[in-house]
Amino acid sequence: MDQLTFQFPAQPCKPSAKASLCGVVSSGNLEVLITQGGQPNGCEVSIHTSARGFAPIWQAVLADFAAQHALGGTAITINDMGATPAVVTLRLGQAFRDYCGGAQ
Amino acid sequence: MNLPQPSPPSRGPSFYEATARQRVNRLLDAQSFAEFLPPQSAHSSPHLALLDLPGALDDGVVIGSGTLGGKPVQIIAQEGQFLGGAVGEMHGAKIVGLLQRAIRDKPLAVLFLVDSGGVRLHEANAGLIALSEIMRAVLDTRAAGIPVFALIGGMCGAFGGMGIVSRLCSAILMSEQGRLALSGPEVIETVAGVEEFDSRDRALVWRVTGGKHRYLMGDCVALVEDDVEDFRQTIITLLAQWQENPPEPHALRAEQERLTQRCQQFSGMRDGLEVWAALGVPNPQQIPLLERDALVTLRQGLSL
Amino acid sequence: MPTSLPSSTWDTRRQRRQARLQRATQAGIGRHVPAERIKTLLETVIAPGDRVCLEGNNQKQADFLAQALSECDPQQLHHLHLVQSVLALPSHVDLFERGIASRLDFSFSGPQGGRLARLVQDRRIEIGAIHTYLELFGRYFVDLTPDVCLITAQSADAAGNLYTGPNTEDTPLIVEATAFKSGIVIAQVNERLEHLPRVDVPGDWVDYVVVAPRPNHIEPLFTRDPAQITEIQILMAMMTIKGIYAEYGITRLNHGIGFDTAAIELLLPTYATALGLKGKICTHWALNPHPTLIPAIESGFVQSVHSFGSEVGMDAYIAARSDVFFTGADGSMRSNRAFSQTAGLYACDLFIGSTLQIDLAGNSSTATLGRITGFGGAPNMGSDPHGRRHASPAWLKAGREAAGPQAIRGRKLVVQCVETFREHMTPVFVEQLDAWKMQESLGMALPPIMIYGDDVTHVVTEEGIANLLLCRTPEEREQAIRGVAGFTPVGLARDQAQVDQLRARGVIRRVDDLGIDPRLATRDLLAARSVKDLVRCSGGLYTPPSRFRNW
Amino acid sequence: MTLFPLLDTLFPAGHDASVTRQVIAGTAHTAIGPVALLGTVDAAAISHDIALRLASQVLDLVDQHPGRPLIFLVDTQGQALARAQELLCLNGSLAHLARCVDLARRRGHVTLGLITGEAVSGGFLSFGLMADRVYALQSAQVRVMDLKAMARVTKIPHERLVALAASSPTFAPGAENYHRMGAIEALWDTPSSELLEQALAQLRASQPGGDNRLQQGRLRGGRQEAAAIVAAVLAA
Repeated sequence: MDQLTFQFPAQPCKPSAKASLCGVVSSGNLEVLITQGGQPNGCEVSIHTSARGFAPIWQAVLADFAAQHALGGTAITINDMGATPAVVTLRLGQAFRDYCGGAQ
Repeated sequence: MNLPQPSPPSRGPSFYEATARQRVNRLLDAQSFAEFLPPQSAHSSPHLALLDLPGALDDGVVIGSGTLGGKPVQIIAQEGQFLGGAVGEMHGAKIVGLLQRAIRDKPLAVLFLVDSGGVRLHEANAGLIALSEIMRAVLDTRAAGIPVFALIGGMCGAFGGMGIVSRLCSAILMSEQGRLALSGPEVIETVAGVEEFDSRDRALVWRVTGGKHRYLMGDCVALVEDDVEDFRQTIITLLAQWQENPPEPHALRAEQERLTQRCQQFSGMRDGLEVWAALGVPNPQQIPLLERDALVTLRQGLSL
Repeated sequence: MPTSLPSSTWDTRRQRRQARLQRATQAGIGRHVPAERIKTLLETVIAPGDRVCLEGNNQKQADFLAQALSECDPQQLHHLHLVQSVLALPSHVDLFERGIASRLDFSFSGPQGGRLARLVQDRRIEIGAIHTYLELFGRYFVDLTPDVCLITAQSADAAGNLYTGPNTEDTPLIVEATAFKSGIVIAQVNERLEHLPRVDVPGDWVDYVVVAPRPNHIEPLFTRDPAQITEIQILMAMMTIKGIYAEYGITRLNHGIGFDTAAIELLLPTYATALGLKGKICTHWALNPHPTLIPAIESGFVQSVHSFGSEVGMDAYIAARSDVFFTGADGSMRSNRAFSQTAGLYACDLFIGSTLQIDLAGNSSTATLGRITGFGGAPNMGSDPHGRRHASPAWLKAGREAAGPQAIRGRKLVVQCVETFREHMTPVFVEQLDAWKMQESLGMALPPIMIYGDDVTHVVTEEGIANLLLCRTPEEREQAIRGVAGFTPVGLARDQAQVDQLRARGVIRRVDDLGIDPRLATRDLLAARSVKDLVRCSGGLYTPPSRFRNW
Repeated sequence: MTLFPLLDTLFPAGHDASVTRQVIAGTAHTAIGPVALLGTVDAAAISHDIALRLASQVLDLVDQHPGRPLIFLVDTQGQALARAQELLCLNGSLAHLARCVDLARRRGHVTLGLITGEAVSGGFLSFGLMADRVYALQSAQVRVMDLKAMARVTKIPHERLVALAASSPTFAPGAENYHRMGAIEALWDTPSSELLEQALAQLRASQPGGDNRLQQGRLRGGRQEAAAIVAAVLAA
């Protein structure tokens, strides 16, 4: 298992009291939890992943997502069982929409 | 875009496919669910971390309270996709805690969405003890006059200790996809050989453990569609008429009688087809293909 | 007039055939062979060095005859040259390990790929060539004509007429090549019948018939459980339907096997119908009877399907839909691999399939190190046939995209649909295909490339569609591929400015460019979410194999 | 030690236990009066038949001897592994047995489990683990699955599991682990009538209705998370 942490600069988003969780920790899948973070212009990401040695890809996927979404002021926790970047991006998008108020 | 409905009659969101969280949110009244120990205030299992496995923030089970048809209920939902919904230390403790809390808070019922292979082997001892505690807690909850309903329709079914727990509940609702048994077919095949139980013969697996068979045998009170809404409506109906009785010797005597008699009646049989024929089902081969409503009608016509 | 006649006789093959048949008669074996005498027959009518075709492809198998041949005495039978579609059964490989056969010309090896590679490395097998189906079929009539063929059918009558049932597949073609060049035809059947439902192979083309102790094995190769289709595959299917099928007006097509294409099939009654595409796309198919096509058929999307073979559990459904499928007077389907392959090559405007690796030129391969799997039919489908002359709007549009308005021919659309990473984070996009390493290690004439890059017109990934027809230089082509390769090393090495430019030109189109709302990409969009749904949709006519059930 | 010498040691004042098709039944004399004996021998695989015969005896006891303490003698390899058993819902018969034990408890029967041989998963859950207090002989084998099989199923290397088992009681077989986690009250070096009398007297005196295993597991340090989580759920 790899344990990774990243910080990305990001446009601030409207803080939400409601945490948002999407996905399940299962083969090829992951859970993404978005909560309020400490820095209004940044996003802190903490990852546990069963797949070792993919830090650069996580960095790239998350940086790309952070560049396209106003993640400032959020903290993201990820538990991963070998999800591909496509699935990671999908879950991040679902969790973020939910966090921003698109509740189910 | 206005999408047409899919042509087959798979009506609402599938219970089988949904995650535990989706099941809870769709089963209860909209926006009514309040989670206990939500993921943002939780940590995942230290035992899994020791084995170098990523845990889940809810340790594979969602608990909380909400309303169902406006009535207060508490709810437990196992996540079958996370390690087969299996029970470890934290997972089990959340369930025990919820049941203890139900005894204190007196909701109208506890809904237990079972989706589990039983003990989580990575935490085998903790899991076994937790299952024993869950068994006692379910019986305590019922003795306090609060019914506990097991809803079985997930990918992992209800196996091992969770199979026992399910049968300790006030009643079981199953979909056709649901499975209820003690040992999984794979375990029996591994120990006793493929001739005893071919776990890859999935039609056989369902004829032995599946929802339709359990319904025909009276081991679950209701057979529902694989549709969260159907689970919801059925439980609402059931709840409206439910009377939770304290444990009484005469009731257990009657159950003893029923079980003993049925072991004699179906002695030596190894396939649902044989049992259904013995129950008087005219064309047993047709059972797996029957739709839910047709099966319910068929069962009502049997003198069970 | 020649002044002298050639000294040699001109019917040596026929004479040899007669001699062999006679030897069998002397051994007391007539047309109908008892199962327990099959080895005697094989040892009597086959001679060392013969070219033998053992029928079998990735669906039905002459498994009883294969087993019997592999148990023959290597002292009597050796140096056989096998010419067959697929090396699928363990007994096929046993033939080489036991020294009965030594040379092989084939198309596909699937599950035996690992054992085959070891035999090649140990020099215990000599491979003539690895073909596509059509090439091999063609060579049966040119220079690889079988001396003996061992085939399989459903039933036979007293006269040796054969009924194949829906899995006709390669049988007529193999028999034709063998019987009309003085070869010997031996058929295993599942049953003897007084009256056949129909005759697929006339009895006077067949020399021997044996009722096998067990029905021939048929693999349900084309069944994909809708329950396993992911949201990413649904998104890619939406992109393909809207960005390719709708834009080119694809009516005649072939789909590869896989969940990506199953997703497309299951979106036709929902997503494609909502886009108003019913009747405008996907009406005519060269396709095996995929169970996932049932909802599209039932919703009236599909007008015609011709099949290479049948599919386990689909027979009753096919029989009840004779407007769509090719069926005989008996009601059941007649498939034909050779004709369907030809249809896929020449009569279809589009092929779409998935693959394991794609390089920067668009070459793709399913070769895995240490396994020789071969090609099957995909390269026939997934290639632009330069011999095509008839035009269609889709073919013309593609041709003009590639060569401008003055194009003198069209192009077949060859689409590769892949997620950028496979399971275990294995990137699909690579700098160099494993096929090259394989060529080197096994000393092959060519790297086993499944579909050549210059045949590929579109690459679809979750990142978007790359239209390679619009690329004008190899460099553009490379950047277009990198541009949809996502976070793979190949994708990360893209030239962002060039990729942005390609996107501006419409060479690369992202989900947003296609006007697709990714939030719609949920499993609720599938016309069937489970095998049970497919059964319901078929009105109970589809009876899936047990392993696909959860009821 | 085989069953009868063991019973003679445990109940010097006498007992009339008998074994029918792996099921023990009888009454023993103790300082607190007659106690009912119930259990299985020879590592019985718990089937419908065994579960229902055990349940029937519990129901008879509740009927005929209200309040009489119950001693469970546990020796089971787990549940019977057969398709015919599952066809008739084996988990249902095991649940029925558990409910009968629960009824006895609610009717004032104290229950004591003693693991004499093996105690494995389903067979243990339905019966032994339902007792108010469980004791084990030092030689008892308590487990869900042995480590080799566990390594196969979880795909974690066997050596890794063995190494971790030295420091964690959470997954590896062993009565001591179950003691540390609160499910076994004590391990007895040898069968002893004194220890049994003591345990019965304590039980009788404390009349435990509730499940104390969470607290014991926390106090003994073998199960740190569970009690805290239950408390947190109650406080949430």
